[in-house]
Formats: sequence, structure tokens, C-alpha cells
Amino acid sequence: MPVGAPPERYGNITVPELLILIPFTGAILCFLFPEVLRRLTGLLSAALIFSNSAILTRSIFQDGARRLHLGGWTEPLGIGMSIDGLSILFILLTAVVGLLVSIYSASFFSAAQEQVLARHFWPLWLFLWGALNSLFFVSDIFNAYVVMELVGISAAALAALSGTSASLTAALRYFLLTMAGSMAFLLGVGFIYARTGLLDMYLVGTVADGGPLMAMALGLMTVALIMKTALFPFHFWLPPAHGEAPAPVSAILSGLVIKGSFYLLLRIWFTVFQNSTVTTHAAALIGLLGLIAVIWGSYQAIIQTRLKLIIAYSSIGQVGYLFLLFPLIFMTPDPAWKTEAWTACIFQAISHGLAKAALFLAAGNLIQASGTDDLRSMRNIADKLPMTTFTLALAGVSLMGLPPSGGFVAKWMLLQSILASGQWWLAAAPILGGLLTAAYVFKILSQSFVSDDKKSCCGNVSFVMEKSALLLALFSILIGFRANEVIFLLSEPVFFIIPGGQSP
Amino acid sequence: MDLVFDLIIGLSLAGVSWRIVRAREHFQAIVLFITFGLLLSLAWTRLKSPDIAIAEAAVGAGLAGVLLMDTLGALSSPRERAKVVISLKLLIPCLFLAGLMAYSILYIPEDFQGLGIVVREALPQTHLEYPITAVLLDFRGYDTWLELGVLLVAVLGVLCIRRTDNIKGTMLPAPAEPVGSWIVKLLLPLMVLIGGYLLWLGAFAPGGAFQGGVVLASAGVMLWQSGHPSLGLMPRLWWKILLCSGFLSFLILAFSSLFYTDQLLTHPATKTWILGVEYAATLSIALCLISLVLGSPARNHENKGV
Amino acid sequence: MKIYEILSVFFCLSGGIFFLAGTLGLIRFPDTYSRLHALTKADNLGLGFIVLGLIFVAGSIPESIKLVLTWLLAMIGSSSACYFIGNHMYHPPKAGENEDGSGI
Amino acid sequence: MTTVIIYALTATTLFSVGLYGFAIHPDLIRKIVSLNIMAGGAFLFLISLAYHTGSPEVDPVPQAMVLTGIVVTISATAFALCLARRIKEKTGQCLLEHRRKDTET
Repeated sequence: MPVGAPPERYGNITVPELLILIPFTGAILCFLFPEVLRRLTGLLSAALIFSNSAILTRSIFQDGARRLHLGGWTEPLGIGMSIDGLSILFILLTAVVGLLVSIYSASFFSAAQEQVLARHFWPLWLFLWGALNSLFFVSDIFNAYVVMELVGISAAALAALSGTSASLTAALRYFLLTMAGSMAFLLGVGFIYARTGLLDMYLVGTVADGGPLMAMALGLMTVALIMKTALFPFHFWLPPAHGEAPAPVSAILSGLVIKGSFYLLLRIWFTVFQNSTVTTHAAALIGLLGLIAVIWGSYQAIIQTRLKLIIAYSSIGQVGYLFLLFPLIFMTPDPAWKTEAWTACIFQAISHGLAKAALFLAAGNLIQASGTDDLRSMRNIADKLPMTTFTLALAGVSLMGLPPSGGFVAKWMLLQSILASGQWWLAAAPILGGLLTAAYVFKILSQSFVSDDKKSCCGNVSFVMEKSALLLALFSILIGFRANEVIFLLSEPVFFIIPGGQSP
Repeated sequence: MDLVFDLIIGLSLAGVSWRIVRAREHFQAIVLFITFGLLLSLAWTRLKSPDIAIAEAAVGAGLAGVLLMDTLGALSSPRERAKVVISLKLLIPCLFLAGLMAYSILYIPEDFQGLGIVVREALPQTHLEYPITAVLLDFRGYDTWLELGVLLVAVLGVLCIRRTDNIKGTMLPAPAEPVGSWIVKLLLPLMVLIGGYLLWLGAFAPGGAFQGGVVLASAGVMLWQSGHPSLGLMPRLWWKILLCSGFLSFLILAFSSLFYTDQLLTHPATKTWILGVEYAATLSIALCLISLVLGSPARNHENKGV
Repeated sequence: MKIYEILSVFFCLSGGIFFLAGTLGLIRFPDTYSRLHALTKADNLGLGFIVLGLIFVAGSIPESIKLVLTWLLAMIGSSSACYFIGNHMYHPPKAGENEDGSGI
Repeated sequence: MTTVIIYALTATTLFSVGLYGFAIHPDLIRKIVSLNIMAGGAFLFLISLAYHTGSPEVDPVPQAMVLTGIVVTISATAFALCLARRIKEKTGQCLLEHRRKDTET
């Protein structure tokens, strides 16, 4: 390559595979190395993954979607990997949250009693990261099943990390549900294979029809993924599993893992079943469940008295917004508004991932400072831990959807497309949900500003932990300013086809 | 004639599964589950899938049975009765689901063509003669890699739950009777031999890394059952390295493929690579499965505290 | 139909009858010892007859050797399993001894 | 064609029975056994498809998928059983009380 070659040429030499190889290598090394080296290995891998994600994003941004054929075998024989704007957004979300959570946990697990946790945390977390990255590249339905199991086992093991009986029970409940979901997904793979004889998502998408086999497969897979994403009737596992885990694990589970199964749901609905006739009733039902989840989850969050449970229940509500996408896509006549709804949904996923991770990390700071996450123990916190309080406030702003946060962009676009589509009943979600969210965010914040002389909170929180939580919260606000790039990634270079038009 | 056989297998599978769900005693349910595994492997022999029959007999009926029985012994008294009532609220949706699926099955196309033909056409390029091994290790090697990852993560998860970094200290009390040690002495070499044979066979006939590994794993578990420390004897680092060996060999293949080809996991056109990966996979499948069984019970010193 | 095939069918059928008898014993006999007795003896014999019947139609020598080996292995397996069950019945583990599952 | 229908029907029946068992049993070990029945159903469905391919040779892709699936299922089962044991050691019972009050500290 001549010196001074145009910069876009560099895009061609990026290696997306590294995003899978680095975390897996890091995980193996962490497992093999003695304990003193594990933290260093983990941090190094996190930094490498982050830089590679940034490079890959740039490459996708400039050169468009990429398709890889593993082992040199083309579909339908081999397994492919597809990297488009949608995957890169999730990869980037994982990289940002992952890097900051890694930095946070390097400090979090350094206390003497947490050393034993660190030993198991690093290999499992790197495995989970690798699995999530390969989930976002996935292009083969059976491969998706295997990757989901990898995510499920490592996530459940992490959820059980703290070893209390509550966390063990929560982890097992989560894991049994995930496993049942995986079985349903596998049977769905079988039904798709029975109809089409293919496994590659894009190839299946070209031949899929609306026959009973495909409808059955869609139903099984949707239920499986909804269970894993904790949509309303299957949400019961989420609050204990996310609330009982150590803070960095909660951040990972709530910010990233449920996004993974949601991402797969998008792939299944809009890639595999892009041409088959999905009934509007099914889409409306999912939208209704999402609406109920928004209201019910937010309401439950208000009545909780423990900070981590408030945040965990808030996840149920915030995830509910994501599912409003389905009725909007399938019931909106105008393609432009479909794109709007689509962007709103992805924006919501990203800003929620960032804000929720920030909230959980901040909650971890509070627990380390005061020993408990009971709301009453949070008095005086604004005095002692101003930075953590600020983090809570910033992340809360993004959850509520106040401008200029990422949450605001998401909810604003969502409301616009709801109004344009004429699905008035859906408007209840952003409006009521926003109000309820405001209620629990203020509930948290109001406690922290109460000064109570009798109780002075104890203990210091390391600078790194406070800063990494704050950075995540800042990102969740700042993403609102970079809406254009996100919209671009979701539209132009993707070979992602939204049904009924607006194909690139 | 085949039809009668199919019907008998199908009905007995459905009947046994219903009995498992309805069984009052946990012990009974597990014994029935082992029977269920054997019936399934019979069905797979009938469906011309000997590989899966071997795997199912060793895993579904063997290892899963050991794991379940072992856990049951730790969890409750085996004769504890569960309250089993038929709940219509749940039965009706399940029946409805079964009906829907049965209806859609009728639409399986008569001229269904899977990927079998494509595989057979590409088979000569892989230097392997047996299509299933080719699919597992070459065409869909990525799946196998991640599957080894799942095994490894399960072991990591078990170690994490147990808060330990090795599998030492779960030794069972050695049985006093002579027959136990005699049978181990007799069967162990035979099982290792069969495991190796299956592995070697995989290149051209039913058998392969997975089946070989599973048989080896059963041998290791049997050794443990007879009171031998089994894998606990291994130095910790070696145990760890062998545990990862399958995953690691795919990882090395992946890294090296980045240098000489465009696509991940492409291997050179010789059989050596595939064989190396296959042997490593066999070892780590065996070790991971043994570690899963051995790692699950409480440590001996922990036991005293409980 | 060749004489081999007739013999094969005959032996397989008699093997089946032994299996049936063994299973009947398993269901009908009152206690564990007599059930074990019915099961192991009748089933080993039944399997033996079936293997014999199959050897008549086996294609090659190695195949017949494999069949005989199968039978031998099954004999070893069932006799030792019978021993373990009997031993377990005769010396039942004390309460709490099967904490780690060894008692089962 | 009849063979594939029989086995596919059995497979879906097994899946539904397993699902029912998974839903009704409060006991952990029974839930895990039921999950394994569900897995058996899913595997049987794939293999009946592999057999269906008319030609004398059986489609190897579903077979490979089932082999992968068996390993994944046994790993998951072992992990879940270990969790269940740990819960029993900690709490003295092996039930998942559904809808436990989350407000307890």
C-alpha cells in the first residue's frame, strides 16, 4: 500500500474475528494463570477488545456491512458471520460497558474478602464477553443456539458468584428458564430446518414462507427469546438474579446479557422471517406485553425499598419499551416512520444498557460505602459521595428520557412514530412509563439528599470505581448528541431489510 | 414390520416420559429417565444414527444417570414422595401446544432435502471420509469450538459455585467389597481401548471425538465411583491445560488461520490439523465431563462442616 | 429359507422367551433377592440365545466375535450390578452415610 | 414419510410432556429431568428429519447438531445440578419458591 493511501483503505485490513478471539484467549489465560496475573490479563483483554471494537466500528462505518465465511465454507454448508450496523452498535455498547465494568471490577474485587470472587469472575466474564460478541455476529440459527447456551451458563455462573443462598436460588431460576428457552429455540431450529433445509439466517430469510412449520418455529423462538429477555409474563426471574449479584455482575447482566437475547429476537424477526407473513396480531400481542411491562415494572420499582431491586425492576420496565417496536413496524404504513421506530428501539437499547450499567455500578459504590443497599441507609450520601450521587442523577435522567440524554432521543422518536402510526394505545408506554420512571428516580435521589446527623455513612469508595460509573452515565447522556451516526449505522450500510419497504 | 417397530418405540417413549413426569418418587423418576435414554438410543439406531445412539447411551443414560443419582443422594432421601397432581391449568396449554406442533408436522415437505447432498459434494475437499466428522470438525467447526467452550464454562461454573480451583477432595469412600475393584480392573482398560477405537474410527466410520471422549469420561467416573481419586491425582496445571485442550486447539487454529487465509478456522489441506484438533477435543471432552461429575459434590472438609 | 436362518429365528425367539420370563419374574416376585435372581439369570441366558441366533446370520468372523464379546461384557456388567444391589440390600448404608451419593 | 411423521410426532409429544413436567414440579431435580426430556424431544425431531432425506445416506448435518446439543445439554444439566446441590446445602431444601417476597433483606 503506498504511503498516504486514502484512509478508507485501512478499513479492509480490520479483523472482526479478533473480537471473538481476544476475549476467549483472555478467558483461557485467566483460567491457566495464577491468581495474581488474572486481573492484569482481564484488563489487558478488555482494553484490546475495546480498541478493536472501535477500529471495527470505523471500518463498518466507512465500508459497509461485512460477511465472513468460517472455515472458508460458504453457506449453506458452513457457518457465516455477518457484521452490519446493528451488530456493530451492540458490539460497541458491549465494548464500552465491558471496558468500564472491567476497570470497575479490578478495583471492586481487590478487597481481601472479594479475592476469591475475582478468581472466578475474570475467566467467566471474559467467556461471557466473547460469547456476547459472537452472538452479535451470529448468522446461523443453530450457531445462535450454541452461543446462547454459552451466554446462559456463564451468565448464570456469574449471577451465583456472590454465593449467598438468595443469589444461588436466583441464578438457578434464571438458568432453568434459560435452558427451557434454549430447548424451545432448538425445536424452532428443527422446524425451520424441516421447512427449508437451511440454517443460515439470510438464506432462510429468502425462502421462508408463512406456512404452519414456519409459524410454529417463529412462535417457539419468540417465546424462548422473550423468556430470556424478561418480557412481562416471564420477568419474575430478573429482579432477584440481577439484584443479588455483585455490582459489576449486575451491570453486565442488566446492561448487556438481556440485550443479547433481544438482539437475537430482532435477527429472528427481521432477518429470518423477513418475507414470511407475520400476523399483525402476534406483533400487537408482543407490543401489549411490552406496554404492560413498562407500567408494571416501573410501578414495582417504585414500591421497592432496596436500591438494587429498584434498579432491577426498572430493567423490566425499560426492556418493555423495546418490544413496542414490533407493533410499530408491522402496523405502520409509512416506511419512514418504520425506520424511526427502528432507530428509537435501538437507541433505547443502547442508552438503557449504558444507564443501567452506570446505576448498578453506582449502587455497588453505595453498598461498599454503607454496607447495605437499603434506601434508608442512603441518607447523607450526597455529602459523602457526591460523584456517585451525580452518577445516579445522570443515569436517572437518561432513564426518564429528559433531554439531551440518549433516553430522550429514544423516547421522543418512539412517541413520534407511535403518533404517526395511529396506534394511540401505545402512547401510554412512553408517557406513563416516563412519569413512573421519574417517580422512582426521584425516590432514590430524594433519599440521598436527606441529611441525617445521626447516621453518617462510613467507608471510602475508590476513585476508579466512582469514575467508571460516572463515565458510563455520561456516555448514556452523550449518546443523545451522536444520534446522527447511530441513525446512519442503522440505515445505509446494512443489508438489514425492514419488512414492507425501506430497504437500502 | 418397520412401522410396528416405530409405533412401539414411539408409544413407549411417550409413555415412559409421561411416567417420569407422573412418578411419585424421585428415585423412580430417575430410573425411568435412564430407561428413557436407552429407548432414545434405540430410536436412534433405528433412524440410522449410530453415532448419536452411542453418545446417548453413554451420556443420556450413563453420565446423566450418575449425575442425577449422585445429586439425589445428596439432596433428599431417595424414597421421598413428591406430591404429583395433574394440573389442568398447565396440562391444557401443553396439550394445545402438542396439538399445534402435531398439525404443523403434517406440513413437512415430502421432497424434503436437507444439507446432506451439499455435504457429500464437499466431502472430498476435507480429506475426511465420514460426513458427520467432517461436519463437526470442518464445515461447522465453529459450533464444535463453542460447544467445547460450553463444556469448559460449565466446569468453570461448577468450580465457581464450589469456590475452588481444583477437583481434589471429592473422593468417595472405597467400597470394601472385592468385586468393585475387580470389575474396575477388568473394565477400565477395555473402556480406554474402546474410547481410543471410537476416536480412531471417526475418520471413516461412526465414531469420533465426541463418542470417544464420552466413553473415556465414563471410565474416569467409574474409577471415581470405585473410590479412586481419579483426576484428583493429576497435577493442577496439567489438569487445567488438558481441560482447555480442545478449546485451545481450536483457538490456535483460529489464530493461525488469520495469518495465512482470509477466513477464520480454515485449516491447511492436510489431515494432521484435523486429527490434532480431534484428539485434543476428545481429551478435553473426557476431562470436562469427569470434572463436572467430580466437581459437583461438596468437598470432604466442607462436608464435615455441614 | 436356509437352515441357518431358521436356526437363527429359533434361537432369537427362545432368547425372547427367556427375557419375557425374566421380566415376568421381576414384576411378580415378592422381594429384591428373588427379583434379582429372576432378572440376571434369565436375561443373561436370553441375551446369550439372541447372540447365538445372530451369529448364524452374521456376515463375517469379526462380527461374530464382536457379538460374543458383547454378551460377555453384558454378563460381567449384569453380574456385578446384581452383586452391588444384593450387597446394598444386605448391608444397608447407615443413615447419613450416603451424603455424597455413595450409598446408592 | 410415515416413519418421519411417527418420530416427529413422538418428538413433539416428548417436548410437550417435558414442558408440562417442567411447569408442574416444584422440585429442582424433577425440573432438570423434565428439561432433559424436552431436550430429547428436540433431538428426536432433528434426527427424524435427518432420516427423512429419502436417499440411503442419512443427512449428517442434523446428526452433528444433535451431537453438539447432547454435549451442551449434559454440561448445562451438570451445572444446574451442582447449583441445586449448593442450594440444598445452604438452605436445607431444594425448591425454588416462586414469587418469593423480594422485599426481604
